[in-house]
Amino acid sequence: MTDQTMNAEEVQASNGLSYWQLVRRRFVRNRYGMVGLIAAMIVIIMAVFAGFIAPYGVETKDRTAIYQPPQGIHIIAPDGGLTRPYVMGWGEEMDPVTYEITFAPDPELRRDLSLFVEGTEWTFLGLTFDTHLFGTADGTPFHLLGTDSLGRDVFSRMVWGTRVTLLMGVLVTAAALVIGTAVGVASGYFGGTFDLIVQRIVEFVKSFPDLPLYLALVAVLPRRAEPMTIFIMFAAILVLLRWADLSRELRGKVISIRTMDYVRAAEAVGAKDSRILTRHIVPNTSSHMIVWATYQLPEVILLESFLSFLGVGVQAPMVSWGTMLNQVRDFQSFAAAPWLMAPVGMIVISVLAFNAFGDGMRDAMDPYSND
Amino acid sequence: DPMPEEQSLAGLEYDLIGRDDLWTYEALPEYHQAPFLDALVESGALPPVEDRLPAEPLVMQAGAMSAGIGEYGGVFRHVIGGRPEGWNILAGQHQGWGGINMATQECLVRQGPRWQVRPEEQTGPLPNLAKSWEWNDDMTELTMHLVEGAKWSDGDPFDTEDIAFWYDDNVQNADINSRISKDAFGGGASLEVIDDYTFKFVFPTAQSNTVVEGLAYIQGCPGPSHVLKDFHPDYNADMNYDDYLNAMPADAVPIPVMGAWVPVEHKPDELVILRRNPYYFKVDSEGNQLPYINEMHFKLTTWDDRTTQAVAGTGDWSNMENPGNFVEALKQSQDENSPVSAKFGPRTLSWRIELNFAQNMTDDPYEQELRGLFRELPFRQALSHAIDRDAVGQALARGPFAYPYIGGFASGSPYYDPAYSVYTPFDQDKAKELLAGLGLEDTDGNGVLNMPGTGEDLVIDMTYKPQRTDDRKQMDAVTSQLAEVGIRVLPKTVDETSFDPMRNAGDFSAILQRANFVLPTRETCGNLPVSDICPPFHLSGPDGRDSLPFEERLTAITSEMSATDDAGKQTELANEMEQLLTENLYNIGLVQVPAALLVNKRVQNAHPGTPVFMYEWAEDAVIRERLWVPADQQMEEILPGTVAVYE
Amino acid sequence: MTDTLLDIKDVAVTFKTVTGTVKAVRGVSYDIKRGETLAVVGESGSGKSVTARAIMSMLADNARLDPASKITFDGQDLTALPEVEMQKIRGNKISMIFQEPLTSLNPIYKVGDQVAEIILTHRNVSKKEARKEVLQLFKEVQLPSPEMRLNQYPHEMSGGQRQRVMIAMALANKPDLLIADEPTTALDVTVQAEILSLLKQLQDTHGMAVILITHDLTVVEKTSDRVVVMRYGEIVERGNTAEVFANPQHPYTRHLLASEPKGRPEPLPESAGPLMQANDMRVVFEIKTGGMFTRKTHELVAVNDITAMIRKGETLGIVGESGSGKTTLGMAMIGLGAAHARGEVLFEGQRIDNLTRSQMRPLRTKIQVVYQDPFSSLNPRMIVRQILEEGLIVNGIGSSAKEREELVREALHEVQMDADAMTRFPHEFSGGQRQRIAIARALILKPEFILLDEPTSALDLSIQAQIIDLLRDLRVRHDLSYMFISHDLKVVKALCHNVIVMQNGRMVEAGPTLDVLENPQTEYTQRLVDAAFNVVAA
Amino acid sequence: MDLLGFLLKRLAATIPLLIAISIVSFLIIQAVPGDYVDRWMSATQAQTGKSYDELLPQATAMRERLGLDQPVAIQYLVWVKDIVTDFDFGMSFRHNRPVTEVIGVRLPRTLLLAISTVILSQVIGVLLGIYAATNQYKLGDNVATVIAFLGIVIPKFVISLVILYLLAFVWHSPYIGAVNSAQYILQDHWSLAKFWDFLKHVWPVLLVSIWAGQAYTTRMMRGNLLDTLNMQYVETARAKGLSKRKVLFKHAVPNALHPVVMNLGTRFDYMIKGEIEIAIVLGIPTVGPLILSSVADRDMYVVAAIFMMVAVLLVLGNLFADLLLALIDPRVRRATLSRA
Ligand SMILES: Nc1ncnc2c1ncn2[C@@H]1O[C@H](COP(=O)(O)OP(=O)(O)OP(=O)(O)O)[C@@H](O)[C@H]1O
Ligand SMILES: Nc1ncnc2c1ncn2[C@@H]1O[C@H](COP(=O)(O)OP(=O)(O)OP(=O)(O)O)[C@@H](O)[C@H]1O
Ligand SMILES: OC[C@H]1O[C@@H](O)[C@H](O)[C@@H](O)[C@H]1O
Ligand SMILES: [Mg+2]
Ligand SMILES: [Mg+2]
Repeated sequence: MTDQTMNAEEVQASNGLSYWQLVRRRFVRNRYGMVGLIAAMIVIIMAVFAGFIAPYGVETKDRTAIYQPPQGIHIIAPDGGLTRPYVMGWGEEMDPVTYEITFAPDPELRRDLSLFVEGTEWTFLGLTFDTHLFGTADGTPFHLLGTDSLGRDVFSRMVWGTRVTLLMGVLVTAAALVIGTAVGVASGYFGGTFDLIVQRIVEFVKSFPDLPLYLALVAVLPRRAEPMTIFIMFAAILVLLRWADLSRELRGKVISIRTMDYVRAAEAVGAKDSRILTRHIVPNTSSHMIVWATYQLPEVILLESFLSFLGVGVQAPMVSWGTMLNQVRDFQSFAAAPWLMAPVGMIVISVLAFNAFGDGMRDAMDPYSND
Repeated sequence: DPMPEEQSLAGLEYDLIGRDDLWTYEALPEYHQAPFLDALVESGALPPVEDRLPAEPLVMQAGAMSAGIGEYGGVFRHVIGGRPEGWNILAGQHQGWGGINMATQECLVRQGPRWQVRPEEQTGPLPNLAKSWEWNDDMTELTMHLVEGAKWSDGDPFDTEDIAFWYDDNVQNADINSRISKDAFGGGASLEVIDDYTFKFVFPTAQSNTVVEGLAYIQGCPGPSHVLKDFHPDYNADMNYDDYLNAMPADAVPIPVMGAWVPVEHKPDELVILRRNPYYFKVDSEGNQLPYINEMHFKLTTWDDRTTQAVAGTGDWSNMENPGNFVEALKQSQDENSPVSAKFGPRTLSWRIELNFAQNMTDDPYEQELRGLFRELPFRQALSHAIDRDAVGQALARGPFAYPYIGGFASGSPYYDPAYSVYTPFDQDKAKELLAGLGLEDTDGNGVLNMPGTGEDLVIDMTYKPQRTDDRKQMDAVTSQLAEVGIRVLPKTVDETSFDPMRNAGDFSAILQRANFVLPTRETCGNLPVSDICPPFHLSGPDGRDSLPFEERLTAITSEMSATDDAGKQTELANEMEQLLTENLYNIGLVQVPAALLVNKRVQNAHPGTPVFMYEWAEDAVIRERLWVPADQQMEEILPGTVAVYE
Repeated sequence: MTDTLLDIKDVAVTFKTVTGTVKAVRGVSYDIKRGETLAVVGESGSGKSVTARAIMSMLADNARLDPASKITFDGQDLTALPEVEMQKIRGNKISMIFQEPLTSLNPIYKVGDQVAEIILTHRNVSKKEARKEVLQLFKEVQLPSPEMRLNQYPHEMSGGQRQRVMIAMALANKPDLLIADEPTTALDVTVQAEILSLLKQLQDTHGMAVILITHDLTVVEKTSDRVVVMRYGEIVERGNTAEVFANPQHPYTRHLLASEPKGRPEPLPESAGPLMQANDMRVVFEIKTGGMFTRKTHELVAVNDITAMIRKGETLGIVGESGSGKTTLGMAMIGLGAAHARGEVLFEGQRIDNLTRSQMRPLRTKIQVVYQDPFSSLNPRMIVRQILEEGLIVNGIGSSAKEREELVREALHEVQMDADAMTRFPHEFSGGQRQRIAIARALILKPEFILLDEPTSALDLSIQAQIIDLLRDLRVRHDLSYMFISHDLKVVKALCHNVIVMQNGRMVEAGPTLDVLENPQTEYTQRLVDAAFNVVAA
Repeated sequence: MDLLGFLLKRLAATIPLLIAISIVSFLIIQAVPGDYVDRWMSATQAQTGKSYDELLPQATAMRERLGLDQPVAIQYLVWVKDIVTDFDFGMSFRHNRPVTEVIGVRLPRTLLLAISTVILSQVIGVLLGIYAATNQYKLGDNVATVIAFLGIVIPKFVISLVILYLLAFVWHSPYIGAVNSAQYILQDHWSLAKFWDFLKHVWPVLLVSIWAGQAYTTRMMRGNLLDTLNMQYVETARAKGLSKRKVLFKHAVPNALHPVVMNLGTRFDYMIKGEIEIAIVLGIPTVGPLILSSVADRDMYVVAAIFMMVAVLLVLGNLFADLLLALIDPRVRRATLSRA
């Protein structure tokens, strides 16, 4: 055998690595996956520290700035030199015939940005803070991504919306993943009557079209339920409908894996079912699980946004990317204030990020990749 | 507080004429018909035109037409967001609005075209099916004369049998939810038929010509008794009122109409096609039977689409009333090649929140307590103070379009006087104070006030039509603004088709909708407490109505107004009404906007300056039966050469 | 018939991989004449298959054929030939039998059609005729009931049968050159002999040239005219087969030839008591066939009333043709097989056949197994360290991770592997190394008994020899007992004290190894022995 | 014979499934408070001011007539009986018409759209996947991957809005907000011209739903085909001297289709789901928007009927996928045959 030659230090260094250390090492080397991870982390941080990152609250209204276009951050001074970041206010002009309002940046309204400024209060884990990551030095309002029909800061709402949207996506995906895996693996591994019953249930669940069922169930929900209750119901219904596919796919895989010699070999050294399941069966279905989850997450995010778009999803005052897009569901608003579509950007970024992360993870865990 | 300053966008050029310059009733030496009808007459399918017309048809004067006598033929394309509910207009069914209604129905009198009449001649409504009327001396008896010899589109004669059926068997029948409710017309008029073409209303108290306005669209329009009697429980023991309501289902066409066009095809959700009514009782001053246009389409899509398609030129008409579209449409219509041009009229379109006051119509303890709150003036004031109307207006469309509306008359109404409008400005602190005064407190710390009785969160189910973009935008704004004072609004969508029945049944907590209050005589029941089942937001319930303190006065003012022709007296009453409505916040007004009429440039006789909404919607005001298109610009008809055929 | 058919010169192939380039073949030259058989032998991974693919112009995407390489076939330069022209040669003039017989057939088409396809692609014959030819071919490659086979799908055939289909396919167009890459690995020795004589016959009648790649030196010796020996991508020795075998020049060749299993196990002490005893083992499988309504269930008796005994320190060999029930018997004895086993098994005098899985668990450290296919018995997602550690963890051996790591190191050392193997995945090893990992996994628990199922099947002789030495050594050092399943009688002879011969689930013969092999009592055993020790290629 | 038997058996197996689904559907109808008569009562009460007691006899009669006075189980049985014997799904409260009529007008065009969406998105997905796999890591692969990705990532209603904006304000298209131009709406028979006109109206629906629908298939196909291309039997096929095309399409592709076809069964509810957002945005009258408005109006018999129909579609879809799978893969054929 012509073994790959490794230099001594490398051998030394890799000798004591555990499996996960190895995976991490491989993952770090995967540029695409790393970018995904970082982007996903940013999105998650945004969700967790929404209050700190968002300059304003969800419902903070700026009455003087309704449908105001985005104010970009500039770092080049008008005379050309590099300066501290600033934003420029908008000067408005109205066409006397069409009443169209046109915006032009107004140098008079230049506002410098600072880090860690005081602003609207926010709470985190029961504590109240009023420091925000950034804001104008003099406290005058500014809107990075413009404002909506009520003068609410789109950027801030988007940051806040990350919470609900991500929570929904992650919650539903994770719960469905856990249930689907547990049921699928158990029914594939143990077989028998359990499998028979589970498979009938799966078939039953799979025969329900999720969107109509969801809509129908919403109709029977108590009208005055708390937004949080509705959110949880919403998530629960989605989970209910989503685990089935996964469990069926996994079951098939498990049936073939459980007859593999390495499973019997584990038995031969005295491993219990629980160990065989967690160490041998589940890891060997992991790449499928990752693919499933990375596809599921965007699906749930999009479904949430669509249902909220229809007005039957997340309810005010909770804000999600979907509820934000709900404001733009007629194309007039969309034409007049395209910046209201900003959450689409976030959906795209986060979906891509989680996908890249998932792919990277799968590659890192795949023994056959990059050898 | 006084109303804020208003900036008008109206660009109307009125060229006003006399009342009788519009139309007269007279026999002409000869009559002409749309050429394609000749063949039908020849084949015997139709009687000759002079036999189809009344002895003295309604004659539209060429002098009142901006483009004069027209050419026959062609298609007129409407686009609407509504869907016909059914054709039994006597039982209150709507046809999806947007002008199908007025194309198929004629009413005793007419209001729409009045905008063209000089102010000094504004002496009540214009004649229509009733060609004239007179009062007895003490103004308690109104005798009306029908056009003689007019016929339904199936050839059946139109006469007092139809009037009696309409009034006695529908309006006066409490089991039927007709457009005028029992006892609402003139405080409970009774009908006496004198002969085939003459009948008399007898009123309990003295009335005036104003009351006759209530016989215009959409209230005083008879239906085909020769068809409907067979379904009416009073005439056919096998029928119940459900059967009656559904006697003329939406997709069962054609139906007999008095209007200029007959619906001949209805593909649900897609299209309604109307063909000319060969029995239509109107002609132009050269004896040409109206309408000029052979075919009318109603494409069933969305209200926004109506404007879009009109701007794009694929629809011929839009009441441009959705502010979200204004700027884009104005921009597009600037183009020289644009198929339409747009000019705004006065602000007559107004949105409001209707709160259900009928506390005794619900068994649900929560709902009862909520309605109890609605009945409290401070609560309504709190709501009104909590709403930022400027912001709502800007949310609709940025620019100078919207103006705060506080309830009462729209600012474009001839009755509006800002001096009598009591304004509750945006003041959330005040609102909170008022709410606290009612014992509303956030006891569970979830940001929503709890009600003193049931202790539940103060959540208002607010029904609206999701298809109407403007309604939705205002709903968003209101939801968000009321949340700031601790009131949670739960938007509830109801499809347009079922909206009216739902509203009429009082089956809601609160409604957010557009309701244009311009004339007290139009859709009176929808606005004022004139009978047990009016307005829908305060039905009487089995044990009678538990009136709000000012409601009785409102009822009185309404009847006093219809009882007087005296302009000064009317103004005085209107002012009082305005004051009562606004200081008591009978409805919570939101904003009001102007509208512009878009009619394809190819269409002639769409009188310049026709307002989208004044005495009636523009579909009525523009007098569509006189619209015409030069032959070389006419579009191809889908059903050329045909008229409705009845089995 | 002495003209040169194929002449390759300085063939060099490099692979680009993530970690760098692999020089798989570094300047290989050989030639072959019509009617001749050239054997290519050598170490696993030495470039035998890659060279063959280069001839077919079917290198992998990441491979690069050095431009200096010359491949001349029948006067034509194949390296310069466009793909379309090459397609006319493949399967027609040059055929190849790939190394992996189990996966070389398309699972969704009937085998008959797959063979017919190659005929129809290159020759203008009707479908019917093609079918007739296929039937003839199936008969020639000794497929039982050939008519029925035509309509079977690959998954309905045994490995040996599939390999025969592949051979039939390669021969379908009577190619001028046949490249056979380990063509008989899945065949039992008796069938192997028949196939080899079929090839010989074709060479004689048709002048077909054969490049035979194999690790079975007996086959090489008996069937080839010339031989080349490869190592590390190069040819280290070439010559007439007889000469090379008689007088090997290169040290590697010598080493290879010297690796034939030799020796005998040390005799057992008389005192050795019974360790494992199986009485009347019987395993029955239910086989379902047919469609919905014609469904039949019949029983396959895989192990039919076998009684066997292994004493402490004894190595018991199990031999018999493929499918005779060897593996099934072994698995049934250690309680890892199918649930339908019947019979009584005693281990150290304790009955174990009726134990539940959890009752069995404490015994697991004492009874170990090395599976027939080492690759599939290693979890592909675990690194070697995890694989070896597992037994330690579940049995609570070694108190800390550090201690366990030490044990793993030791076990690897024992099977002569470097410690750096710990962080690698199974697929990153050669077959022989994997075999050793599997053995290490068994050894690390310090068992008393190991079931070894064909532990040397896929190895070249030099590695095979190492493993045999290791096993012998361990037996001596730890007084281990083995149950050794193999079809390689040479190895059995070198390793086993006693042997059981199986056929169709029955024990046809049993006794001390030498007695059975040198003096077979049944005709069946006789045939096995003949085929194993004297490959016939008449 | 075998296949037919399999089919019958599978169909029989779906019956308990359908029963379960119908029970759930019916429970949903029941879960909404108030029945038809309650609605009638409250409406009449409001309109006429009559008291509850006055209306009671009429209501009772009505309940009796409609069978609403029976226990829920009986009502369910009647409902199912009506469906099975008369294909009668009950009355739509809102439309005051039989549910079948309400759905009936929309169903054919919905199915037409839906089936073409499913078929086209799968075909395109498969082709794109093949293209991507055979051009691995080249520009073509990247382009195909990006297209596939955008399809998953951008909300369909957003793409629809953009298209609507372009159609209305930039291209001034007359083909919006309907499925046919006026002149074709009345034609009951389909002609080529009508179909062409139909396409001019619905292409955005097809475009968007296909775009979104192909994504998963493309990714799946690419991955599978890459695996399959490494299979030994593909090498064998090449070694036989087959042309590249034949190797790809006869030997590799059919083997890579397996998971795609498996997935096809589940894709069938995409038929309804896929078009619903787009149809709502573009105002196209298909079943999708009807679900929404019926739910909003709690027109539960309509909802339940749609439910049943979609469920049947899904069940059929799964069956179809199984059959297709059995058709292309003999291993599956044997497994399914003996499983059923
Ligand atoms: N696609 C590939 N990419 C990288 N390296 C490869 C590839 N294919 C083969 N190799 C390497 O080329 C070398 C020669 O492989 P080849 O298959 O020719 O060995 P072999 O002599 O046939 O061995 P065996 O007896 O095990 O079949 C090996 O080291 C192998 O790892
Ligand atoms: N799980 C099973 N189900 C059905 N039949 C089986 C099963 N396992 C083995 N068999 C059958 O039992 C018989 C004995 O198989 P076994 O694996 O024991 O053979 P073997 O002697 O080990 O052969 P080889 O030398 O090829 O490994 C074979 O005919 C095989 O097809
Ligand atoms: O009845 C006619 C009216 O119908 C309404 O629904 C519409 O909004 C108005 O613009 C007008 O068309
Ligand atoms: Mg090889
Ligand atoms: Mg075996």
